[in-house]
Amino acid sequence: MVTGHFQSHYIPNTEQEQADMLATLGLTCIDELFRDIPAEFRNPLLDLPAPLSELEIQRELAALAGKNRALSSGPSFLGAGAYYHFIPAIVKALMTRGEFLTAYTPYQPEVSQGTLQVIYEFQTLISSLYGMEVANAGMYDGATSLAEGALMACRVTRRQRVAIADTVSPLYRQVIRTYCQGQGIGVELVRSRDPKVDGDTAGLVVQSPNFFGNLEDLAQQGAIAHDQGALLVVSSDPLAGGMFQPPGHYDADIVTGEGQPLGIPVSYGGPYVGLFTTKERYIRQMPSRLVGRTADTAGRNGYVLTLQTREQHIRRERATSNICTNEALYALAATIYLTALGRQGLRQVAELCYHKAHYAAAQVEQLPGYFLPFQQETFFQEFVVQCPTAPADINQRLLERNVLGGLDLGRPPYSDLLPPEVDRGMLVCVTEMNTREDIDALIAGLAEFS
Amino acid sequence: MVTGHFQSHYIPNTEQEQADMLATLGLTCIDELFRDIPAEFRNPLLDLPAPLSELEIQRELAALAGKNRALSSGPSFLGAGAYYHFIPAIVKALMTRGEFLTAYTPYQPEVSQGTLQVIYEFQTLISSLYGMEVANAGMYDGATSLAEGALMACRVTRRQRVAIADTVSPLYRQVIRTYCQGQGIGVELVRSRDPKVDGDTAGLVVQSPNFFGNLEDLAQQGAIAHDQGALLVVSSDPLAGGMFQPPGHYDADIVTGEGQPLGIPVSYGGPYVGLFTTKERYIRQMPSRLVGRTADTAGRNGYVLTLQTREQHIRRERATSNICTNEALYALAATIYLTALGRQGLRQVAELCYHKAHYAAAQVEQLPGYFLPFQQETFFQEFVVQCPTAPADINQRLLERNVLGGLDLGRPPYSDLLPPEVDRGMLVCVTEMNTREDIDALIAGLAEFS
Amino acid sequence: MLKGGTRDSTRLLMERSVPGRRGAVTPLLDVPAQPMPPAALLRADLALPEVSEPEVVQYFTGLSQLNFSIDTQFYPLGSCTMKYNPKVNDEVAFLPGFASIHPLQPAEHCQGALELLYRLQGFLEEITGMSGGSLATLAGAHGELAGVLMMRAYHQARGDFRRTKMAIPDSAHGTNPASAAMAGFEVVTLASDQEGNVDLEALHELAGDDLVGVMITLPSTLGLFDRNIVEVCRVVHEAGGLVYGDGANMNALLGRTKLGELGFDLVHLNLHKTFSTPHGGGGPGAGPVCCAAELVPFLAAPVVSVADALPAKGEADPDWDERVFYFLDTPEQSIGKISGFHGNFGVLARAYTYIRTLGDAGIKSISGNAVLNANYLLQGLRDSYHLPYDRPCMHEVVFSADWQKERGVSGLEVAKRLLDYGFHAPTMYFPLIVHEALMIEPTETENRDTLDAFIQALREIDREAAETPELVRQAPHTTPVSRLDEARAARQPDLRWRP
Amino acid sequence: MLKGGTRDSTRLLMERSVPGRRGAVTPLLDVPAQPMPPAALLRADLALPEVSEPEVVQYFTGLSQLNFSIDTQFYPLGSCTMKYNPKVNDEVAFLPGFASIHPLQPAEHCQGALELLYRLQGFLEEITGMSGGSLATLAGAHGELAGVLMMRAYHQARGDFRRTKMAIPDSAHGTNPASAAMAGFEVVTLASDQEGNVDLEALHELAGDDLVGVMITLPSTLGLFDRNIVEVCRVVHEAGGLVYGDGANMNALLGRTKLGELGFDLVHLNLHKTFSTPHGGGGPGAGPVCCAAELVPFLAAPVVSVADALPAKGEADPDWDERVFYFLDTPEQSIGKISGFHGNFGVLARAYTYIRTLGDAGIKSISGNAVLNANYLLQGLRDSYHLPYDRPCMHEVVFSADWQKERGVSGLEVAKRLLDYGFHAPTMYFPLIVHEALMIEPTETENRDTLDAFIQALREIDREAAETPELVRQAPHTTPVSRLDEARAARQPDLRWRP
Ligand SMILES: Cc1ncc(COP(=O)(O)O)c(C=O)c1O
Ligand SMILES: Cc1ncc(COP(=O)(O)O)c(C=O)c1O
Repeated sequence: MVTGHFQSHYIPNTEQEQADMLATLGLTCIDELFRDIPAEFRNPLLDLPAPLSELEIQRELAALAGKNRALSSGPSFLGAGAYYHFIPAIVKALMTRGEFLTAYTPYQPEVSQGTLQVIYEFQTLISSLYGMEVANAGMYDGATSLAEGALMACRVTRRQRVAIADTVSPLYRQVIRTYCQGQGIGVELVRSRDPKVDGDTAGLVVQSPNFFGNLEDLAQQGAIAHDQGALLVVSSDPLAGGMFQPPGHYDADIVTGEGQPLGIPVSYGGPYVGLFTTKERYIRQMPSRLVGRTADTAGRNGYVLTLQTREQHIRRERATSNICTNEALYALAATIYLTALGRQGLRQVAELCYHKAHYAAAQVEQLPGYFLPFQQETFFQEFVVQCPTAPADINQRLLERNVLGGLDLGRPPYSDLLPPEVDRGMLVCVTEMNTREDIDALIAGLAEFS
Repeated sequence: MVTGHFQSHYIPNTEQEQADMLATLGLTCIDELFRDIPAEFRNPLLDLPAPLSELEIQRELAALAGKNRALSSGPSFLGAGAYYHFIPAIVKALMTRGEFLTAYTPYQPEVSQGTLQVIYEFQTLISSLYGMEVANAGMYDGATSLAEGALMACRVTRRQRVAIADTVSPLYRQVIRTYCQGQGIGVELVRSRDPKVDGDTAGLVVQSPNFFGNLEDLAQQGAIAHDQGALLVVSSDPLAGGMFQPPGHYDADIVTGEGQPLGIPVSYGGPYVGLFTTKERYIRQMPSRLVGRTADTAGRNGYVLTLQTREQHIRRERATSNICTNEALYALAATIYLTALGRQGLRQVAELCYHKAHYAAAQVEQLPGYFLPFQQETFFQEFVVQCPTAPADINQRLLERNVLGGLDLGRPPYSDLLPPEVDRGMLVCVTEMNTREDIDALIAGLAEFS
Repeated sequence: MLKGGTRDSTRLLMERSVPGRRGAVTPLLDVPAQPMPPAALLRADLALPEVSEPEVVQYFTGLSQLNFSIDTQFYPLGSCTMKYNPKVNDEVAFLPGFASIHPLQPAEHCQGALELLYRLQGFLEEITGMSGGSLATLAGAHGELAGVLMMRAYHQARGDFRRTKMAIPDSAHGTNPASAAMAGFEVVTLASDQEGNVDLEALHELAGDDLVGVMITLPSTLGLFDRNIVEVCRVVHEAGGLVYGDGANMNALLGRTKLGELGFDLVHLNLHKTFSTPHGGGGPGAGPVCCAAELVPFLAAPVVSVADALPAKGEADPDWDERVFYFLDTPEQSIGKISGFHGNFGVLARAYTYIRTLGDAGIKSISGNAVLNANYLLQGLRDSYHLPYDRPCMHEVVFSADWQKERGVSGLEVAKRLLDYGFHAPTMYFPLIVHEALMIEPTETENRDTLDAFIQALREIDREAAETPELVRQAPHTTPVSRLDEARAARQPDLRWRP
Repeated sequence: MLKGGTRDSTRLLMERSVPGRRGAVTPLLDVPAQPMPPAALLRADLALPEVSEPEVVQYFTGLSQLNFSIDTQFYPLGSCTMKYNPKVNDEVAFLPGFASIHPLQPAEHCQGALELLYRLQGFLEEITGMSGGSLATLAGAHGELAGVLMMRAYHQARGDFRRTKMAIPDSAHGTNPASAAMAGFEVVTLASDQEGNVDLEALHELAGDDLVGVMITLPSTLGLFDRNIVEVCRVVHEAGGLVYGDGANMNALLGRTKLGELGFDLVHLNLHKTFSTPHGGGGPGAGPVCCAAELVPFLAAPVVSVADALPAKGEADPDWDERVFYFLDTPEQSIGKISGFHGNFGVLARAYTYIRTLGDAGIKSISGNAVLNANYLLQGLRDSYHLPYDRPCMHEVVFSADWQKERGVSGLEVAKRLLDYGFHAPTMYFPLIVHEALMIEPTETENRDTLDAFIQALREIDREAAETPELVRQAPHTTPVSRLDEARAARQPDLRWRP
């Protein structure tokens, strides 16, 4: 039980000041401020640990952090939706400036031009990267972004069924199901090649590069969808856009993605930022915030939140989404990252990933007992390899060599999506963070099982 | 050899821009800008490694850092002039703001009020902590601060000899010798108790708490110095001022110190900040910058560099010192630290050090074979223990328990200062960073040699 | 100030771009170059900017300075709990052992992270008086979506498919009805009574067998503790419905009462409000959901579970038991995965650090001082601004600018004028049931000097509204830009730079 | 802007202090309390402020915003090389393996740090064309002191005690004569010739057997490469003297020439200028000294040495040879220790990182672009401002405001007016041999847009000096404070807050 005055270093009011301020209210103790709470429910027992000093806090948290195996502690080949890429030091140095970090959503544009202009830049860069007409200010993450894309396809087409290609991340698919369950939207799994789409399908949902690392034939998928009046809804690793034709090139209607590869730490799964782009004609069906450029009373350029009638605080139950707080700080991180890397750098990073991954794949392919089931397809930085023994066992051995292997596809929900002959698949991801020595260490580890 | 254009990410000019700018000068290549350099000395071979990407840089530096044993990796009892204390996260968060970090010396006060006001605060807090009338904007470090104190005593008294107590850090004494050698100032080693001071002595230089952790009798030392017209020049751990009477209380004339304990990482010896305070009447003999409060044309408070006629850029060879760049950023760090800890917190930290060190000393004392030669003196957070065997061997064994022992005093220059019966001394430092478990681990390690 | 050269922030990135500049250097390829894919698959050009690193730093630093923020201004934005965000929490989130772990690494590699999440779940359950929780939801509204889907799943699991109506007070935040709609429910509005409480009569009318439940914000967005709350819960339960708590305003109640004990069935918390994680200009957040025992099986996946010896809830002994094993689990009847991985870990780690720092005593002192500061503002401003619900408030106070409006100055204009005084504006025109609403939330981390200065500024503006109304109507005058043409922005959307 | 509440930075800490507030929490004592010392030894009170952590953050954040800095403004302060300071260098310096090692830990614990220092010594020797170096000196002036003491020790070691005069050009920085004086030397001034070179005739007159040597800044503080430099070195050497190089201006010469080859015997470098470590509002710096073989035995202690297999100088293979052992060493005839430990390690680590990043190609591109940018400014401004030495310049250009002065506007006023344009002022009234000097150093990290805007501003000010001279004379008008009463500050020193 807590008794007496506790002076937190986060709270300025002292005991004396509290007393003085209470006196202006005609009160004598803090507890009186809570008299509206029925007495029997007031001041319950609170079973929380005692306060800690910052020294103790830092030690406890360092100890907790120390119990985790950081990717930086050895070569890693784990991807599958979160990617270990290099992040220039300026990203953190700039995004942690108090003026960015401790501002709220830019509701008062006159004193939020910093955040607003950053979002406008973000919209510019993301739409450019995806080859799309318009991007919003960001969603929660790649998975929810795609789910909202599916919902938006239903709104645009006024249909109630979405078809999801079987090469979409099963984690993303689960999230789509969750998002669709309340509104009774049907979610169908279809083959990625020649997907079954009909006149009731609101959107064909695909991922490219897909979950297995391969590029989809977006032109074909788009044609099939559009033939039936459905939208083509894509999820795409934005970094692939550093070298490959962007989804916009194939007339995709909604392109979403996980922004994490753009300068955001893997951080055990979040915070990331969802990317969301579409065609101009669908703007008013877009979820989440949009920033627009306009002028102030003196004619100077300035930025504001706009088209807010789409949003929950205006439209309430008829809003395009319930999203309010999004991931603005990580939209900033992605913007800084894309600016620093720039036109040349992003292509270089993408190509480093490409060449290293293909080098690794070529090496694996030569190992007896291993084969690459999707060899005829074009992949970016991830590929599936069928292993001679259970991937879990291989990964265990790799760890003994301090190598973190690829994702074990031998279990549900992954195994369900692979052809029967790929029953011991491993999804290997290679990025610019992997040196040749890293790859050689992986190969040596795999070779033990040849 | 370097040929062709190299586009660094730190340099905006592109090859095209260079050509355009050169054209405005009537030139065609960069090399022509250097035609004043005699041809035979121009463009020498430059044997430096090739450029690295930031990813490679971070890896190389992380590898180098990883080869060092950080104090955070286990209990440490090493002090002797650099101390491992807790530093609140806000110190780094604030001092690394670009506006502080990338400003120069505040030569243009109208656009440097941030730095100037911080220094004014620093002067206030440091003089307050030492109980002195005035502090400057800081010196390089504790050692050079004390050396400049000795030189200043010579200027004030127009005498050419300084007496240094044998309990002053031998490292500091070496620096004083270096500083005095050019001007032919005599440097004499004297006993700290009843020091020999005469009419030629400019200053009696003492340290309290001294190198061995004990408090000096500053009242006595001051009286002896003043009797002979000499100044009392003190070096003092500012953190001791959290609980002990400050040197100013004993009428010291110049009080200096190492600012590192005030929120600055040990960082292998630097950067730190030297503290320098004195009496008002000696201001014009002070080295280094001073900030004063004044008013602007509208009558608003403002801060400027002042009394600059003491300094090298005005007075040149007649300046009070050659110091120009000092350690402003770490004066800022110390100011933030002292503000955060504040009146209560600094006392608490000092008392934690005191109690923990005394607890440790009491435990050591009970170990057969060990004794505390200075037991009758008052110490703050460091104490000397005479060991049953060579401290180097003990430290080796402690390390096997992942404990970093105290400083081995069994070697010159330290051994020369100790009485003959203390030939296997170890200087043990205990701070608020040492938990009871740490201390128990130390004692257990020492007990092995009992 | 006249702005110098390229430090001037007005030019956009693509306008600063110069072909050939670069802002980062990538390593050279250290493996043999591999065959490239067919050219048709490769993109021709990439319209990204080309700027050097110094220019990147200068541009974004310059932009940052155009913002108001907690670190630089008092930010009494109602409903947003703009309290001080401790720097140590950020430092913790960036530790390599947290920032560099992959969400799909085996649980053996992430025991420290999982332990943190497990303990945080426990802390939040303790604070809300609930039995279980999931941290997978990424913001308040996301928590709401999970919550309403859980309510749906709960009813359906009992074979009850008739319930389609969600009752939501007229004072509720927009996300509440929007979330209910996303779960397929029909939203019915629940009126508030004269005192700002839920109108019990209206509730009785709605409390039928088609009622999914109610979504209640406590204290309400009027900053008031609903005096009928226990009765509200009783009525809803009696009708077979569930009571959802929007916990965005929990800063008022920390340690003062537990929603679970009052009768709430489930609640989401906004860690980016109550638990002090930074807003970052609009996110990230974290909106964990805590719930009563009967709803636990429906929680969003994953939750963190523990095998073997269980530490007591809320236990904080850093000498954790090594025999304990933490793992990610899917509740039996889970509504499913709702985000890509396991929640906004970096935000959750900050909130954990915050709760550990404050501890039992500190947690209670948050609510005490937050409510004290709000009432102090109420008292200081009640003579100058109309107080529509004349009751002591909780953590925020909602005034109306009705009196100023009569003199021709709107609430919006009052708010804009505050910017000239160096204060962020309150939340305006929300809740919707108050005319010209000015919703002011000072938080516990502001000192009395600041509150006094703010009171003085608002009184001054009141005087200006009478004496120099034009000055107020055209405010702000001292900000980087003046009032912006929002109508034009919406009419002619310019949403990205174009060559 | 009207400033809001306690975010207003004008009130000082002690004026914000409220008894009982605290800004940090310390751990509880976990050992039995020990007997306290006699009360007479304990201090009664401690006049430190009492403020909460949010207030600390707000206060210092607010203060920071009152500064101009490289990150926010063009800062062409001559002689100071205000170039972009890479953020990655700061990150490196804060790595726990660097920031948390104790200077007295055994060398076995610090092999990574020592290796870094050893390599850095090698890089600097290579850049200056010298044979040895010490990193122990903490700023430029500190390096100078070490250097002149080495010169003294060198002569004395050869039994030569007659040399007492140090010749220093009239254009030299104030630290040069001040350092010479600290070493006990008599300073004699060396005139410059019409072209800004050392006046050879004057040098011949001074070159006797009482000459310790000369201290030469190359390029000179006029921003000019001394065309006589080789001859200067020859004359001094012939007289038995040594040539000291003030390397503060090395940004002009990186990779373009080596001082050792030109004839310099020793040189200090300002890592906080040429090698881009941040100035921090006036420090920390690092002023390593490099020297020719015959001076190596006199270097300040410690230097870093290596035992066993020596890596080639400047070698950068990250696969260091584990058999190599690095240690701190004292040169045979060292002038002694000159700082508390081994130099400003955190600064040295940043400089190392910088050199590794830029590499051979980048190092040369620094000087090329720095000199190009300075000449571009020279060209752009020569019609508006008097150029006293009409020669192409090196990394900086020194103008005179003589022409403006004739119209009643001083160099200082021109400089102050620049602040209104959002540019930091050039260095003023230095070097002393130029009337109304405006010393402009753009550095290589500024882009052409900024240079053009700066040229335009200075031209505009020239026009203002003619048309609206009062506007210039009373500048600045847009800064947080206007011109300050420096006379009063010196006459009535107010150097600390008093109750
Ligand atoms: C009362 C209330 N409910 C819900 C929300 C939604 O939270 P979030 O923005 O995190 O989605 C908010 C935040 O604005 C709020 O104030
Ligand atoms: C030419 C010159 N020499 C020497 C110095 C002194 O360097 P520091 O300030 O690092 O002591 C400076 C710096 O201002 C300088 O410009």
